[in-house]
Amino acid sequence: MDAIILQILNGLDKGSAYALIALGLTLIFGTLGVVNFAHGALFMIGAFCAVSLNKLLNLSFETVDPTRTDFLGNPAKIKTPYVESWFGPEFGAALIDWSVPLAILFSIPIMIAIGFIMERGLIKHFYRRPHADQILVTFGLAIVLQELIKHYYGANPIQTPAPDAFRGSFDFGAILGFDPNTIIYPYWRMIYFAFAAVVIGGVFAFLQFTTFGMVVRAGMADRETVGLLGINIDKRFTIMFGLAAAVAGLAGVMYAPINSPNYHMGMDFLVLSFVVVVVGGMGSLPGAVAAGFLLGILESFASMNEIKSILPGIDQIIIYVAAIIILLTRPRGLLGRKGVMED
Amino acid sequence: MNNKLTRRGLLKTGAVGGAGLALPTIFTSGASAFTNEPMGGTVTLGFNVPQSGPYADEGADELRAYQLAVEHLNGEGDGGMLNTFSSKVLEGNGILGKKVEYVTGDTQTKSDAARASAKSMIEKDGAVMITGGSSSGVAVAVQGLCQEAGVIFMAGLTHSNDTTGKDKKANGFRHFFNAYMSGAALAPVLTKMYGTDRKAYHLTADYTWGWTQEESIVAATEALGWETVNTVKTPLAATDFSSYITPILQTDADVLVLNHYGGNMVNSLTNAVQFGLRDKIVNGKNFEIVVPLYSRLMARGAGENVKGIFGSTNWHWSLQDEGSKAFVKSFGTKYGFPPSQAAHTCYVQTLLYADAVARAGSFNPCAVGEALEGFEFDGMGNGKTLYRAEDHQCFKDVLVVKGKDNPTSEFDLLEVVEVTPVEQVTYAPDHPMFAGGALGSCNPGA
Amino acid sequence: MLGLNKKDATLLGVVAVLVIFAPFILNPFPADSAMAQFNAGYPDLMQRFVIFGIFAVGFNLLFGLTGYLSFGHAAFLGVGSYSAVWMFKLLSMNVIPAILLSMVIAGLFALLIGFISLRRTGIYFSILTLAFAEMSFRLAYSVLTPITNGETGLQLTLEDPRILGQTATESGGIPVTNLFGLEMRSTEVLNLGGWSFQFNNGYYMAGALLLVAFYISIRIFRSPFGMMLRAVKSNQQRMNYTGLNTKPYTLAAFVISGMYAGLAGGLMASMDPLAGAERMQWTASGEVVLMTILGGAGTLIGPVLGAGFIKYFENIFSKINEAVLHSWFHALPDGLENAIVWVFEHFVGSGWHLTLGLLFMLVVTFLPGGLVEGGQRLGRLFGRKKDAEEKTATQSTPAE
Amino acid sequence: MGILEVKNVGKRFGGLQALGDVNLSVAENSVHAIIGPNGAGKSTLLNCLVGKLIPDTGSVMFDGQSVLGRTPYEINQMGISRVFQTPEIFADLTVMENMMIPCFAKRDGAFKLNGIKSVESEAEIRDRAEAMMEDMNLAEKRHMHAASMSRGDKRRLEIAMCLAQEPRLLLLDEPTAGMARADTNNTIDLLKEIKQKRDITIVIIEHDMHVVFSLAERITVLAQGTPLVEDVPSKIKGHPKVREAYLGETAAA
Repeated sequence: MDAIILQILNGLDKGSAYALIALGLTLIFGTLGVVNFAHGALFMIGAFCAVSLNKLLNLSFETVDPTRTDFLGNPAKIKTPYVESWFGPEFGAALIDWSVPLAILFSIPIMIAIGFIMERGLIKHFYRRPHADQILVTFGLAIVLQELIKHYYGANPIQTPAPDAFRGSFDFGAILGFDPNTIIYPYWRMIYFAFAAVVIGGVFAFLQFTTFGMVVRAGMADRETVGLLGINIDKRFTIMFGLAAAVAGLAGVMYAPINSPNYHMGMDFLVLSFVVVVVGGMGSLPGAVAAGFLLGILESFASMNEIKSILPGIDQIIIYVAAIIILLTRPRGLLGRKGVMED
Repeated sequence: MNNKLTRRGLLKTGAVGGAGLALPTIFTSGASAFTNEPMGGTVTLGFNVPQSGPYADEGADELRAYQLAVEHLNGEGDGGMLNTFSSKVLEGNGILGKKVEYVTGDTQTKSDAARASAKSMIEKDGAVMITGGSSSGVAVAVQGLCQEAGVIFMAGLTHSNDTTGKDKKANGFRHFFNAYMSGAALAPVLTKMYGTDRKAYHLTADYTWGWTQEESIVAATEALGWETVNTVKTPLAATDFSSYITPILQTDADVLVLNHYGGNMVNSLTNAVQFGLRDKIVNGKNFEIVVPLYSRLMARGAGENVKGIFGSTNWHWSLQDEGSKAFVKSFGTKYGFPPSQAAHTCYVQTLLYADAVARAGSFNPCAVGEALEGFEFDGMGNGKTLYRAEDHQCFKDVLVVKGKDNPTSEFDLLEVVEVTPVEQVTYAPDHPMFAGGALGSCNPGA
Repeated sequence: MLGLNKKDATLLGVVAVLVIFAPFILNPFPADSAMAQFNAGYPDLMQRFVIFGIFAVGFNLLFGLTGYLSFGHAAFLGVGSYSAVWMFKLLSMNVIPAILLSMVIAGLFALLIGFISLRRTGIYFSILTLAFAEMSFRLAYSVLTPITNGETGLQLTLEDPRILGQTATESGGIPVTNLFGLEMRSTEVLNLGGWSFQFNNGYYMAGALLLVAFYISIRIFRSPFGMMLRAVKSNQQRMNYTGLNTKPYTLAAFVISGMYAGLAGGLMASMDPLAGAERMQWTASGEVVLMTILGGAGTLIGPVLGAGFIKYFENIFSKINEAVLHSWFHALPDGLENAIVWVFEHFVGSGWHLTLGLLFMLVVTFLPGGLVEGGQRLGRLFGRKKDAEEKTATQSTPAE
Repeated sequence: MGILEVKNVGKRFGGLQALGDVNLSVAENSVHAIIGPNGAGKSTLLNCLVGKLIPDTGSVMFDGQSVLGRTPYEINQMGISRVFQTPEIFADLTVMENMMIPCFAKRDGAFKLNGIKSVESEAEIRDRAEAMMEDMNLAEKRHMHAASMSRGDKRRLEIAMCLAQEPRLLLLDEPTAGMARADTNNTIDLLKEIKQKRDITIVIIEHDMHVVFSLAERITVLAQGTPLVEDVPSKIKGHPKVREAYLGETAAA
């Protein structure tokens, strides 16, 4: 039982990342009709916002310590972060420690700006072009973005720890009334799940309860009619692109402490998030979220030893098996609408 | 029709033969004794390293080492390990008086791309030796190619038993240590530190290298009394290992062995620490994590999490023998940071190749192979080393290392716990883990 | 000629000339000159050009004509490679049975995947094919290692049984792939002045097959079957209400295109007897999609151009390193030399991906029809006044 | 016994009874119109005839054979062609190609792997397509892309494509919807001409009473999924039930 609960938690956690990325991807699909292969790169850039803030806060000046030597036998240089000298060692260190949560604030404007620039500068020229052209141009963009990151940060993963207070794990089982030490779960993963829930809820609320959201939802359903009503839907769609970029970016920022970011993490998630979106059904936001969590949980269960011993290698392919079964039984995914990207 | 892979050397023959006349030379064939025989005043080496993909940084470090080696061979710079190398035939005037030039390529850590890149070096650039790489799949694939093409392959970072086991080739040579050696060196230290009644749980990358390492570590630790609770394969593409780690909590295992490398290792180790495995107490003992193959470059990605974790490595810059010091000095002076184990292996392989050519007096792969087989040397950082004739594997001391608790710099992540003497990691050429292949005969190409 | 109209016959003729004289055309620079770095006329790369050309031409038969975007075509190439290597291991080093088996197996595999995937259209179809291909890749890399040799890739060993032929040569090596004794890897070199031209058997065999494949592709484009496929792309509803069953049409296109991929895979193994699982990864499937779109989807020659373009960058630009750059610009003053080298460094060597990504964006932004459109524009720029004439001609044959 | 016999056909969508209990008999070589207010079930009925929908109850017989359970292309091969409300043509293809496809379908059936012979060498098919284009005044436009034609020409092309298959029954789904009066009249003339030249049965669904009364020999009035009346046009005009159903809508006609 506790094993199953743990895997459900793992699945929800993985699913959070899938759902957040798929949500943004669906917003772009649904509103703009664009196949955005650069969406994984936005997730990656989000994670690197966290890395960058961490680096920025760690910018240091060097003092020579004659009593110690470096690996070549020269006097060692001791690095002290500027923030520590400006704000005092304690507050400075705390600032560095909290760099990932701080990066949330830092990343939102950056991601929205990147989204705007992408949409206005490039994507908008491709609205009326075939999906194939959209794939080519956004794939090219994804390569360029990840190469730029590789150039500045290298190819290796870069550790970006969570604040010290959240680094450990806690006894989640005890809360649920299990024996102590049976269900231990890391704080940060719990936070990630909660964060994802808040962001997803926020996006839905925004679309549900604001006029802006109403227009966008109407536009997703029938772009032409909304255009006929004299509403400048294009401008709103630009904002939606910024929003989608911000959602992907936030998913990335918060993911950084879970797995050290590297430049190709976007590509790793790209294919998967496409599968999630399509399984959820094209153009359906709830579908994307549901499929994200569903596939996350399935993936977790497939990696249990009991299941792997019956079906070796199932954990390698479970997502794809699930996708095939779902798409064959439900022609338009879980909650897809008719006629969206079917030709 | 009998001339196999072509070469720029041939062109030069043609040019010399034609003596600059505009007369078209006829189709040349069989003009040289072996593939890409260097004819002019230069010799070309091919450095085939990952420049894109997850191991790009490791590849970049390998490339730095190669450039340094070329400098030293051509008599530039401070000479590095040439000064400490036990063989003294290299004079800093290139190889056999020919200036060393090099070409580079991108393996992308894919067998196909690596072979394409190596082929272009052989066919287009006239490389007489190919070296480099950062994974066993690539090493085995390129080694096979070099065997067919008739050039020497000096493997870069490859740790799988198969490279000099079932996939060994007469034209291929490996300086790097292997999974068996990791197990043989690590197991005694682990039992010394953690006791002999431990229960180990393995997470293993689900491909050839992972399997050979798992097999090696399981065999070595079980021989010393450990019990293996379970071995679980994880997909190569996995990024989040949480669902593989939580089941460990349900077992009575008290050691976790991570047979992962690169990004997999960084993520699985980070995840394992996140889940509080290291704070656990099982069977009255502290739960421990072991990473049998360490890469310092990658370990940086795991940050704090490597502290106190045991593993093995081929070489580390903090070694204090003369060879290592000389290498670290010239590398560090040129690039500003210490070299990685991959850089070390690649540098040493280049020097060893050059030395073998010089001793053989020829670039002919068969002559070079003969000079390398059974060659004993010292002063290259791992103590006395033997290039065993039977399988073209180097036998040398192996380092057992531990993540440092108080690193003094960003490079100072590992500390050497023990230098395992070569005798302890030596195995018979027909050891079952290495059985199933044959070197075949050397292929000079032409 | 050959049942082609004049325009198509000319196109085929041009391709034939390009294939035959590629060793000259791709080697414009003397081997010792600084520009020799840009030469592509060596056997391995020429083989890759034609093999990926075949792959892309086949992919285009599906995507260009029917509009069904398969994101799993690399699986067929991979399966073809594995079949061919197994044939070399078990039967004979002759490439004919290997290539035939590759095509048959890839065709059967395509029939199975196509039958299931074609139940859906649009992106749902794409994701189904992607799912099948990724499953193939992942299983080949791990669980199916006994058949595929996993990470290392399936290769020949000194212990292969090989019913028709020897296990090892007299000198103790592995026998070489051949066409009735003609070794695929053997190369003749023609030295002319400073130039060195290489004529490789394997390349010419693959080149001949490219011409056959290209010819068949033209015939299909111009046939009633090809017209039906374009009709599928245009309006499936009307197809159905015109008494036509779209499913066998698309399935036939899918299988034919899978067999092209199998042929490409078999040829790859024939040139270099190794089959790696990465050949089936989604990135490999994506590559052929990019090749086709980049060159010009739905055009005859576009996919071949796209394949050449991408392979050229992968193999030539990735090999330009700092030392090469310095040798190019060493005539300049030091400071300027370093500055220029510093700039170029980002786009070559390990930065070749960046260049490729930028070019993707530029091409698709400014040449909506892909490289073919670039060619047409150039042609119009230099062409004489036959413009008006040609416009109507292209209009009547949109699948050009 | 008519060529098309619809018996007791019913169809529900969830809670909505789209078709109640439809009986319809269309005589061979007649022009039969189905009219009715919006939501009367005209399109649903049509979709049941061509295999797009399968009725819940009842039977649909064409020339003595049941069409139920057959796919649209099978039904088409039996000899039923359909013209859509908005012209469904192969927009990316030329007019000539648009015309050749039904000719191939007629000759080769639902599927033929004919991948080697070139389209150009299919003289027989070309001739038939040419003849049909001549007949329908489309010959001038043979090299045009279908997408770039006027709406009227698209309609003409679609009808020509249907006729190229030599169907025995032609179904027209509001062929003049959204057309200007002049175009509507042209279409009426076109259909009259077609009827004159050929032995063909036409079933037309139409809103525009002018069209209906110009063409139809018999009219079925559908309301709320069930047929109200079926009769010759002159009788329909003054029928009280029809007036009631249309609430005066027919007064204009």
